[in-house]
Amino acid sequence: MAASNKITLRDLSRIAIFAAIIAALTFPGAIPLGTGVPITLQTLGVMLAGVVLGGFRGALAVALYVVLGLIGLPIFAEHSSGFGVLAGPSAGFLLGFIPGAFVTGLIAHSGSKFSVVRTLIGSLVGGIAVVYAIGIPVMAGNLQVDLATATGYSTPFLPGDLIKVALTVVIAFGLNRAYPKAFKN
Amino acid sequence: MRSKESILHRLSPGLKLLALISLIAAISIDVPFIDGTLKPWIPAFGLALTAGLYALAFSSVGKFFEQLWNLKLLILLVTIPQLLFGTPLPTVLGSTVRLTDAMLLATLFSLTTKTQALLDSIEGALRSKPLRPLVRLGLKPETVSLAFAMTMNAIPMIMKFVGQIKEAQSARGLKPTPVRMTIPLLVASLKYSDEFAEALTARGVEV
Amino acid sequence: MLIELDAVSVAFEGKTALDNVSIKLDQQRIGVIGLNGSGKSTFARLLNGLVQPTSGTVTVGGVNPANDAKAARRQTGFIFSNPDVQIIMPTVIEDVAFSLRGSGLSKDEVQAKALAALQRFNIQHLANQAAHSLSSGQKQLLAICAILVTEPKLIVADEPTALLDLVNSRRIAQALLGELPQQIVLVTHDLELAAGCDVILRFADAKLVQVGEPSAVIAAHLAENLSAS
Amino acid sequence: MLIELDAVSVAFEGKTALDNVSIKLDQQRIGVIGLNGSGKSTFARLLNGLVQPTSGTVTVGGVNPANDAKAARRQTGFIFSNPDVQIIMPTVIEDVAFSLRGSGLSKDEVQAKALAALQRFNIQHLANQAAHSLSSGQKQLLAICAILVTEPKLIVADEPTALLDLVNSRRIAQALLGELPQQIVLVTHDLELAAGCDVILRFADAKLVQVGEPSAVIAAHLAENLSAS
Ligand SMILES: Nc1ncnc2c1ncn2[C@@H]1O[C@H](COP(=O)(O)OP(=O)(O)OP(=O)(O)O)[C@@H](O)[C@H]1O
Ligand SMILES: Nc1ncnc2c1ncn2[C@@H]1O[C@H](COP(=O)(O)OP(=O)(O)OP(=O)(O)O)[C@@H](O)[C@H]1O
Ligand SMILES: O=C(O)CCCC[C@@H]1SC[C@@H]2NC(=O)N[C@@H]21
Ligand SMILES: [Mg+2]
Ligand SMILES: [Mg+2]
Repeated sequence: MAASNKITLRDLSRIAIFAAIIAALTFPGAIPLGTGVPITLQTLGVMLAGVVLGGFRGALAVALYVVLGLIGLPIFAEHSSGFGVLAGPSAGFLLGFIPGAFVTGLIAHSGSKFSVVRTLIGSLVGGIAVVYAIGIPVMAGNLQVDLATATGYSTPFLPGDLIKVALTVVIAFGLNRAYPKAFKN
Repeated sequence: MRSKESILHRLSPGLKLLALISLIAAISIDVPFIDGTLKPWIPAFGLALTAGLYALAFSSVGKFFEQLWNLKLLILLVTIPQLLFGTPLPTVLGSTVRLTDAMLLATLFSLTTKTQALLDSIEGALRSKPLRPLVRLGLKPETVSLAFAMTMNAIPMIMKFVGQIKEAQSARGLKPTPVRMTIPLLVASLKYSDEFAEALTARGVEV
Repeated sequence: MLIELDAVSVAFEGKTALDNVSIKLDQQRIGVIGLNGSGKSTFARLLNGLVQPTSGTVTVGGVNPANDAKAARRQTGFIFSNPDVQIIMPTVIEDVAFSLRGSGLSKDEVQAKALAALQRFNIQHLANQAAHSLSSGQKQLLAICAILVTEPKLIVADEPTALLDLVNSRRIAQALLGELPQQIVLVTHDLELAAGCDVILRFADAKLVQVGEPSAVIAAHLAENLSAS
Repeated sequence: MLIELDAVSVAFEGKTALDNVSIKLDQQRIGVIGLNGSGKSTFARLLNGLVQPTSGTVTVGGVNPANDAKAARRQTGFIFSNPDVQIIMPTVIEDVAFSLRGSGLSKDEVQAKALAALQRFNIQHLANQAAHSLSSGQKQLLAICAILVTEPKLIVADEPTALLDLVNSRRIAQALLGELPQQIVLVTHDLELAAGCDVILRFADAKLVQVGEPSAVIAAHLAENLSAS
């Protein structure tokens, strides 16, 4: 499934659709934790973008989402938007979504056909490890707290994000059975 | 409400963004410590300047305090732990004011810039000389603005699919849950997206 | 079953979608016609509680869908025009079997019943195919099968043939109007299809403007809407 | 323009969608009918290079769409059945104007031309509305406007009325068959609509089985497909 990096109109359209799906995942709302970074469904969309579109296209979809939010569409957590979030505590998570989708897709698409194991590992590494690895230090920086404190602020996300990994695997497995064409680029 | 737009509203988004970045950079430098003594009035001056800019944009400082109030939780979150750990008060004040100021400036940019104007200036920037290498790498300005337009179109379509799926599932006596909804949503969205790409191709669009 | 609407109005965000409709129906094949936005779908959705009246009461076989949506959905199957959104499970047979969850039947019984439903429309050979790879006509047949296994008393179909071609439309029409023993409410723009019903309701501008014998209602519909052009 | 297919076959993943079709057409109104999967859309898509022949050659007004897709798309406008997928820009006027990007016209000229196209179908009052808020019929009219501003010589419409109600279908049919000076290829399941063409092509099982005068072709189509049921 090693796809080329040449973007066709069909790719572009799918990239846009996934950017929109991630945006739509913020509409049901978020669970605020009082740290300025709520529990949201965004990472589900980030992982699905990588798993369905592959690393390169998945990352482009997420980048498109982030840019649209930055320039003013109210599609970030709790209907927020604008460049202000870059100075806030969630900035690193948002930026981390991009490499997060990339790594998810890279791992999930590394074989020649759909694999539950690769989807699982991809989502864990890309959707959680990579996103946290960027999200937590930036949070520490923007809130001017140390890394341990920021990590403490972020541990409540883990159960939810693990559930989202499980959802990604179940959804991808079902999608592959119901509509295998979805994974063909 | 005054309908006349302020100079900040009319300033080109590119210039405004540049000014914003330099201002945030300026207040982020640890000026208070340059000569070894604390000067917390420097970030305080930054905050006053920001209030002035809000006044310039909205012809009153009301909006400034409204946005400041929105940041109350963040401000508490930044100050309280530091105070608990015994950081000296002027340092805490300095850093809190700096973060608050950065957020307020970035928000001011968003408040005074129309999304469409920003889209146009992104496309314009990509056409400009300094960014030409990006274009050569394949990031065509038309493609970027097309991607923006496509995404904005896709959001209502997705919500329409969500509505249809919810309805179809409740009609089958089913409580729509995220997993159950996501598979048909992905199928419907991907089909829509592929048809959309074909229609664009027929209209002579190329990437 | 008796379908009864008593002074029913529906408004969405202040906009009237159905305006003071009262009617009693017990015919087996009930057609619903009208222009885009005239209120047809709103009427159909009232019958299983997908839409609730803003005022007035709906009763279907003694059940008020606004009060007991569960009972209403058990006795009423619904078919939509978009075949893609109705599929829940990955394969054809699983999707039909899914309707029987919580029925208390054993796995084998469920399987047998699901297969029997597919056989009824001659699509048993598709049982193990990926549901979303079927053609639109096949998906609509699947949707009908998935509803039939639950043995509803009423089937409401909202433009079930809108996305199908001639032969597939006929197939679905024949299934709905010809073969099924259930009472059917059929919303359609296809006047030929509507002509096969026992009675037709015609909506215009959120009002029920005519109820009657198909040929008369269709003639009035054509006269009213084509005279201008 | 002369549309010419010379021994054209198309296969998708080994499955034949069009089998050795040869034909010359220069009529103004060309209808295309046939069952689901018979090859109608494949034929239509060949004309502007959306599909490429696996063997054989297509020529439209001297252009081979397989070799020069750009020229083919400039001379051919395409209308799809799903109104939702054809809208690119947020507002009506922007969507029409989008067709003129790269035309070298000034902003004012583009605006004027786009507005003129809307006026032609009497929908200029919608110019600044959100395109997605239009009704299906209005969206199809918008799609036609967006194509007309580029002044194509040929318009190919693949079931443009499939999702519309009676009044909207008539409006689109009238626009395509009655008002436009362009040559039209119209794929449709609506035999009444097809009857308004100068010539009809009938496809069955990937083959072009009949070309001729509308009433004869439609009669043969009905005889063949409805006898079984
Ligand atoms: N969920 C909703 N929210 C807001 N408005 C709605 C909703 N559903 C229907 N409407 C409005 O109510 C009116 C009647 O709609 P309805 O869907 O019943 O029409 P219809 O006769 O089924 O039309 P169509 O032929 O287009 O399916 C329309 O004006 C429609 O815009
Ligand atoms: N992109 C594609 N990939 C694979 N198969 C295709 C593709 N497009 C068409 N086909 C197949 O080619 C055959 C002819 O399809 P085509 O779309 O031309 O039929 P049609 O006459 O337009 O049918 P309909 O009335 O359903 O629109 C069908 O069997 C279809 O499944
Ligand atoms: O402002 C935003 O839109 C970004 C919110 C980021 C939320 C992060 S993503 C990883 C972690 N898991 C969650 O559920 N929330 C945080
Ligand atoms: Mg309807
Ligand atoms: Mg077709």
